Amino acid sequence: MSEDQILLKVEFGGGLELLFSNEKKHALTLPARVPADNSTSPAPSEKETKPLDIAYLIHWLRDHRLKERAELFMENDTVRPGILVLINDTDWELEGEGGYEIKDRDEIVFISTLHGG
Amino acid sequence: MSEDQILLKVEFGGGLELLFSNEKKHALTLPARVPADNSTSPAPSEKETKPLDIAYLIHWLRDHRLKERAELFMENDTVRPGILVLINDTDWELEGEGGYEIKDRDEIVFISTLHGG
Amino acid sequence: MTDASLNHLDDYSRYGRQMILDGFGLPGQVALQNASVVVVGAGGLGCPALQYLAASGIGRIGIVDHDVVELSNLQRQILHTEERVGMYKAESVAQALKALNSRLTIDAHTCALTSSNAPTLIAPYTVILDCTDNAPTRYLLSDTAVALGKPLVSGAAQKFDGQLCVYNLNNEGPCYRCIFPKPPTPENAGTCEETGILGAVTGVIGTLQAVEAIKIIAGLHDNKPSLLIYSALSVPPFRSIKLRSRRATCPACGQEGTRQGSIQETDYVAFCGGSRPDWEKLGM
Amino acid sequence: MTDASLNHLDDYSRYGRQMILDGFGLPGQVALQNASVVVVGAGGLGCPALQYLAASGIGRIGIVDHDVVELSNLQRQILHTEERVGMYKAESVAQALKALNSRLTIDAHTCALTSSNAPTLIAPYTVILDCTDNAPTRYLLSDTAVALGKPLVSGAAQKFDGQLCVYNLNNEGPCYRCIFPKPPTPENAGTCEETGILGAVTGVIGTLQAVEAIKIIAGLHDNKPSLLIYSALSVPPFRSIKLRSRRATCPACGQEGTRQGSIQETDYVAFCGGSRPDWEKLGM
Ligand SMILES: [Zn+2]
Ligand SMILES: [Zn+2]
Repeated sequence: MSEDQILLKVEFGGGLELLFSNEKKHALTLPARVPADNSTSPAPSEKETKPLDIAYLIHWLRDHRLKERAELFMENDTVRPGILVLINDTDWELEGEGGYEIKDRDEIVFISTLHGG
Repeated sequence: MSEDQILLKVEFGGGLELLFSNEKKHALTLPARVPADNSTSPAPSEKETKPLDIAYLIHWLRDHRLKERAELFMENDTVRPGILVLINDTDWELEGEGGYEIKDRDEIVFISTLHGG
Repeated sequence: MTDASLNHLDDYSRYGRQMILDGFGLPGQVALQNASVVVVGAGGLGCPALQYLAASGIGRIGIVDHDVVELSNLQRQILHTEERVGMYKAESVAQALKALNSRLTIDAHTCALTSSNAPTLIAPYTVILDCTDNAPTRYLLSDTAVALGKPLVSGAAQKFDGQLCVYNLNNEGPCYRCIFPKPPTPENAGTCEETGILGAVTGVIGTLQAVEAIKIIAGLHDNKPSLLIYSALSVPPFRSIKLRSRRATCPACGQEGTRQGSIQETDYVAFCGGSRPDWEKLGM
Repeated sequence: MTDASLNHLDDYSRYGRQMILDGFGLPGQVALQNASVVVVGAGGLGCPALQYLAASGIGRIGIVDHDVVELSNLQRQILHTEERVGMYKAESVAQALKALNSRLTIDAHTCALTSSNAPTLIAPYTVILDCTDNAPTRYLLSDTAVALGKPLVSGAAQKFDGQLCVYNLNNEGPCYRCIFPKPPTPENAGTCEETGILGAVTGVIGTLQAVEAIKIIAGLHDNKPSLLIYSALSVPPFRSIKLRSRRATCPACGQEGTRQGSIQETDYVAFCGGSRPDWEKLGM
């Protein structure tokens, strides 16, 4: 893996996978530095950048992996209510939420809370 | 951790913990090179050595952690029948069994097969 | 009869298999005997949970469910029978539990849980099990658990997936609102009817809910907040998640001064047919 | 009636909740209807497994258990009742399952599984569930599964711990002897009676056995050999282990030429009261 790329695993659960081609597990390679404004189209070189973080990942997944109904995944620039983000099996709130800087081989899980019984 | 020491986690399950002070989880620090004959008393420096492996660990656990009835843990220089050894959540047979060389932060689990129902 | 003994001589042999367990023993069994659990929902999760709670020797069990048994329930709601189709689920389940353990005290409530009756219905019990099938009741139960200071063992299941979490554990752990501050819109909260469910998946989660309740009552719980995720078709099928502590700003369990916002009436009023309980007026 | 439909019209609504599942559908339900499962042991593991198998719509279930219901069983063997204490477990369970699903065909065998009757008792079924409580029968069942070419869904539980594994999956996966080549001495193989068991722990494992059987029958299993370890008091409570493939040298499932040694008569003869089945003579 080159130094300016980060390899990560993304997993969807609780029904969210339906929005992502019905695939639960995704292996991704993303740049280590990304546009600070979370825009995911090829960045002009003068744009301000930041390290790859969860906030960017959320935008990237919406723009490049989501197959339908973006409102079921995102709301107000973050994941919609009822979705829990897990960073290496830990609640993202303990890791800095959207600002968590993704490290090589991190495993990020998005699960939707279930209500059925 | 110094280079000649290896830090590992050992866990016992399925009732085996009863032989080890009823503690399921043990954090150990062992030398990276150990006597080739699996003797665990302080080694005279002229002894032949090998990298720390599972075979040595089994002997070391018997000599230094086992509290009672060694025959319930070892038989014929290895674990007794009915005990499964897991190296980082993989059956030890896939990893070379007793000859597997332990790496820093490996997690080794010894579980006894259960028969109850 | 003191607190330190079982009420009936043959209980010692009946529960002997668990009384010889390390760390459980007679004190664990006496704790179960003196404990009470309320299970909200006598469906896919409630049936297995109730059955193992009743078998374990818990003294008193409350059941809250206003539905009646339908044929399509029997694929997973294993305490009901074909003969009892049409009967209130709470009563059908009470009948099954009585046959398994005649000494169990059972309170069968055939009313819906609403924001007006929740406090009084739930107050008499030590531990609450959330075995419901909809988001509004989940928020109502969590708010009730916080207000009454009781642990809430929450299970959920859909399709091949399940989730298990204990909220408000020891009055220190996070509540449902700490983890999911904002309820999803009704469109995003499917029920079994719409989304399908493999019956045995509810069995796995419901049985695990019984395990958690028994651990809490017997003092065997480690009190660390975690979420268990189950996916019957995934490898590995189970994943344990370390959860945040309470949010100081949580409108339900946050402390006065740091708490932000209020529990919105609309969270469950539209579904549950009542307004938010007036906890102060009820003296809680 | 063709293979591609359900036998009764109301089965479509009865099993609708699982038939709308992705990857399950009508073909999955028809596969269950046409499948048969034999559950050996109607105790702590057998009860929950049987109950979810029966609820799911499996066509035929065999039960093998020669014990009678005792009061001390009711702490975990949740298909029996106080009234049925003294009845054969296989018959008590049959009664419970019939009430849940009257269309189920049930074969209740009240004899012990021995090396002489195992091949004929087990042969008629698609999937075998090992819900027994002793090592010799576990070896006998594994050898029988290999000889008959059937998957063996094996559960075990003791104290707060449980284990789950599918052996001989697809006639490619390892058998019990591949993992545990040599039986433990009888002294090292405790039973529930001696070591204690938390009832709901058998419930978790038994229900997971039903899930595995249903996955195999509906074609949803990934066919990779793994062992699930459960420990109710540990964090995390579940651990999945990647298992070896078949041992070429396994005396039970190894291929002719590489196979080493033979299944020792003494493995189960002393306990099961019979000698090793003569597979060749039986034409298997
Ligand atoms: Zn809260
Ligand atoms: Zn084999």
